[in-house]
This record gives sequence, C-alpha cells and structure tokens, in this order.
Amino acid sequence: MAYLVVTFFAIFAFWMGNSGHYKPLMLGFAALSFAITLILCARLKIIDREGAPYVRLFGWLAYYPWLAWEIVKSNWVIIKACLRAELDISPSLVKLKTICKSDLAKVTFANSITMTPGTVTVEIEGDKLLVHGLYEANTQPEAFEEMDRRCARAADPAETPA
Amino acid sequence: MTLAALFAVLLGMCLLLVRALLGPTLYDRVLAVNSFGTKTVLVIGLLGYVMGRTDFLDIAILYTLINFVATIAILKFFRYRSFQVPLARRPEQAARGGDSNG
Amino acid sequence: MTDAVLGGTGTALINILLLAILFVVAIAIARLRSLFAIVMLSGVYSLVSAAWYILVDAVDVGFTEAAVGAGMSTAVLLGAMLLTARTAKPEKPFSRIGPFIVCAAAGIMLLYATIDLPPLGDPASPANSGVGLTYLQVNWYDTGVPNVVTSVLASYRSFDTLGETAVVFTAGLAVVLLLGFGERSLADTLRRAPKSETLPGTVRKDGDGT
Amino acid sequence: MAEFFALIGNTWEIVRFPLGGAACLLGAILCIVGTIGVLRFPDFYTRIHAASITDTSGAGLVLIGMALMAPHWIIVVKVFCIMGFLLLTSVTSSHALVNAAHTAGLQPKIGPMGRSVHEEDEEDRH
Repeated sequence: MAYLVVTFFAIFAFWMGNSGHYKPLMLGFAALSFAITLILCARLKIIDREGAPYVRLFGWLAYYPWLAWEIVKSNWVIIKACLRAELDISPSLVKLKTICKSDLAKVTFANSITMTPGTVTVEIEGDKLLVHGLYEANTQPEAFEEMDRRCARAADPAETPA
Repeated sequence: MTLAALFAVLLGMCLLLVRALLGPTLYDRVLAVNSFGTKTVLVIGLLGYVMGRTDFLDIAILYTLINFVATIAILKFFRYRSFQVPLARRPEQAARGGDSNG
Repeated sequence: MTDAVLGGTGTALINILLLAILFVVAIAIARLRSLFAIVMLSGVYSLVSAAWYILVDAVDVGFTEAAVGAGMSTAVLLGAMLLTARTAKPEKPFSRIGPFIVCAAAGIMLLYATIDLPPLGDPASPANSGVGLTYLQVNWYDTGVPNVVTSVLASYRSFDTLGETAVVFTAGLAVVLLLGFGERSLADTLRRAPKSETLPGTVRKDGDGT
Repeated sequence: MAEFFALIGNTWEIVRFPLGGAACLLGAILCIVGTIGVLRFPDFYTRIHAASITDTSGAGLVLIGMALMAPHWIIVVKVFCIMGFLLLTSVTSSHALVNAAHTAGLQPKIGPMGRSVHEEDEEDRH
C-alpha cells in the first residue's frame, strides 16, 4: 500500500512537470489516468520493492553524486583512449564477486558498472559478475570494491532481506 | 551555438551511419542503431531550441522510451528467437506462471 | 536580424543533411542482402525521417513516425523475420527492367507534380488560406484545446477518430488472434519445424520454450 | 540583501545562455568523440565502451545545456525526465546488448592491442 502511495506521488509529479495545464478539466483527466494506471499496476502486481524503490531514497541520494563523479572520471579516460593517435587498449574480461545481498542492490551495482564508461557488465550469475573492461588496469576486482560497498549500503535493506 | 551543437550531433550521426553500414556483426549494427536513437533524441531537443519551440521535448521523451523498447525487442529476438519469452533470469518459473494463466 | 538569417541557413543545411542521410540509408537498404541489417537500417530511416518531419513542422506526423516507425515496425519486421530466411537471394542486376521502368516513371511523375505544390510555409497556399485558417482561429473558442491538431482530431472529428481507432484495434486484435500467443503460436510452431534447426548463428536457447 | 539576490538573478539570466550553449556544444563534440571511438575500436565489446560516452557524458552535457537555456521551469522538468530515462534505458540496453552477444558466443578480443596490429590500418582506411 505504501508503495502504491509513493507511486501515486511519482506519477503525480511526472504529470505536473510535463503537462503545464492546470485547469479543473485537465486535472480531472489527470486524476482519471492516475486511477487507471494505479489499478493496472496493482493488477499486474508490479508495485513492490523493486517496482517502486523509493523507500531507500536517502541512501541513493548519497550514492548517485558519487557515481556521477566516477562517471566523469572514467569518461575522461575513455575520451583519451578514443582520441589517441595510436590505439593502446587492452580489453579484459574479469569475474567479480559482490557483497550485495538483494537483487536490487546487485542490479544497482551491475548497472553502475555499465554506466561508468570503460566497463560493462556482461553477465550476473548468483553473486558473481562477469565484467568486460577496456583497460586491464582499471578492471581489476579491487577497482570495484568501493562501488560494491556503496551499492550494498545504498540499496540493501538494513532490516530483513526482501 | 545551439546550431553548432546540432550540426556536431548530425555529424556524429553521419559517422555512426558508417558503422551501421559496415558493422561486421549484428550486434555492431544494433549498437549503432541504439546510439543513433540517442543522438536523434538530442537532435530533436536541440532542434526545438534552434527553432524556438521547446515543446519538441515531448517528442524527445517519447523517442527515448521508444528507442529503448525497440532495442530490447531486437535483443530479445536475438536471444530467444521469440518475443514471447519473458526476459527473466528464472525461465522455469516464468514459463510456468505464464502457462497457468494462459 | 543576422540571427534569423543564420537560423534560416542553418535550418536549410540541416534539411539537406537529414535528407542526405535518408538517401544514403535508402540506397544501403536497396543494396544490402542481410535482412537483419535491412531491418536495422529501416529503424534508422524512420528515426531520421521523424526528425525531418519535426524539422518541417509536421510535429504530429513525427510523433506517429516515432511511435510506429521506429518502435513498432522494427518489432513487427523482426517478427516477420522469424518466419523467413536471414538473407535475401541475390538477383542479377537489370534482370527486371520492366518494374524498374514503372518505378522510374512514377518517380518522375511525382517529381513533376511537386512543381505545382506551394512552397513550405506559403501563407497563400490552399491549406493555409481556406478552411484551415478558420479552424486555427476558432479552435480555441470552440474547444479550449491548445493544440490545433488535437482539437481537430479529438473534438471536431472525435467520432471519426473513435471509429478509426476501433477499426485499427480490431485489426490488430485479429492479427494477434491469428498468430497466437504462447504455446500454440504460429511462430513457435514454425520454429519447432526441423528446418529451423539449421539456421545460421549460434544463439543458445536459454528460455527453454517448453 | 534583496538587491544582492536580484543582482545574482540578473547575472544568472545573462550568463546562463552562453553557458548552456557551451555545454551543448561540448556535449555534441563528445558525441562525435564517442562515435570516433565506435569507428576505431577493434571489436564489438570495445565499441560499446565508446558508445557509452555518447550515452552518459555527451547526452548529459547537451541536456544540461538545454536545461540551462530553458525558458520555463516545465522545460527543465522535461529535460531532466529525458536525462533520467536516457541514463536508465541506455544502461539497460547496453547490458542487454552485451549479454545477448555473450550468450550468442561472440568472443571478445582480450589482451593489449594496437601497437602494430593489422586491424588498425584497416580501421584507418575506413
């Protein structure tokens, strides 16, 4: 139920931010479409911890700025690699082991790896990740430890596993 | 300046087209088309600014979502040879659930 | 003032660039033999053509092209590819001279017809001087809908639109019912056929489609 | 105090257009850089790294530039919606792409390359 309410506020904010018309008729249409959307979502049973992950919002607010800075740093590396006169890349494929417990945390971690240019998650199997990297030096398992820790802190539930 | 940015993105599109045409493997082509879609979103947004009609951004939002759906459909096709298999990691469960409902 | 001039030239250049990309893609689609590449390139074609529609101010057409051309038709074409081979048979050049002449003649006639069309944005063109102008003027007072296209489609012609939508929905439903979903779908049956075992490509079937 | 804020507001109104234009231009140039990488790199798995430059920094900078030049707050909201969707979907689709390629058995080229390798010449010729 709480997830439903949070979803309602999310789509409410989305509608308000995209519409720009706040007359009663339009607001009525909006309310109607919210109701239909919520009923459909509830029937499809897609509103759960993963479908509406707003409960850990504060953990993520701490995580994303750090991730953004990581993205900027690794972007610079790849931009240099693209523009260097001679190609000097050393692609590698490594296996990682994550400490994240829940699916949500694992997905966050894998997507963070993909989002940083230069590394991309190829496969997740249990708690092992297969990662392809552009530079061998940047793709050692130690390089991902901090991201792993932060992901686990941001997305893993503190109380009980889902 | 916006116009220059627009031209730069269009130039990037032209270069990307080369990859889409050459693309030795299928995945290179999908990658090129996906990146092309991202650039189209940017082109439409910048076009709105150049022409002074920022309501084009609505279409850019639509494009972002459509592009994603198209890419996922393509990859699903290549992975499972069908659109009817769910993209879940637990095929047995998913298949069973789908059967009991159908 | 210079800004307007620069904008006009820039828009013209963008027009030319987009049309050039469209031309290259069209030639490539005609020349390629791999069906998958053709599907991908047709996706590119509709993306670029939608951008071009938006450039020439046909925003609603661009919207439709984005939804149908780039998203839906790619998926439908891929679904059609499930039922057929991966590559087209190469044909000898100039083996079909008759269809080529018909196509060329039709193209030349269409080009000839474009000479009579009013230029883009001409205020004296029939579309802008007749009933279209009236709708532009009275639309807001009649319906209160800010978008003219929306007001015409959903207010003045709303029953027409409803009927069209119903027809299209019925057609789509019929196609879905014919092709089927899940266990007994046509695509699935064809895939099970022994011929499909020899398809090129080494895609492992993870989804064990039992 | 109010004057100070008004001054900041006025300065911002003047500054934000060149700033936004510069961000757009920089992002567009990064798009070209990413595309150059897509053209140059030797195999699919390395090309996707180059493509992710376009998706993250290129698109991000262009959209930030648009947000800076926005005439209305709703435009800012829309731009950030696009940015959020783009980040989420591009990550998902590039993972799906790599995963599909890997599942299909496409082998990545591993190890240092580019010193005197053949492909480089070929890539340059293209």
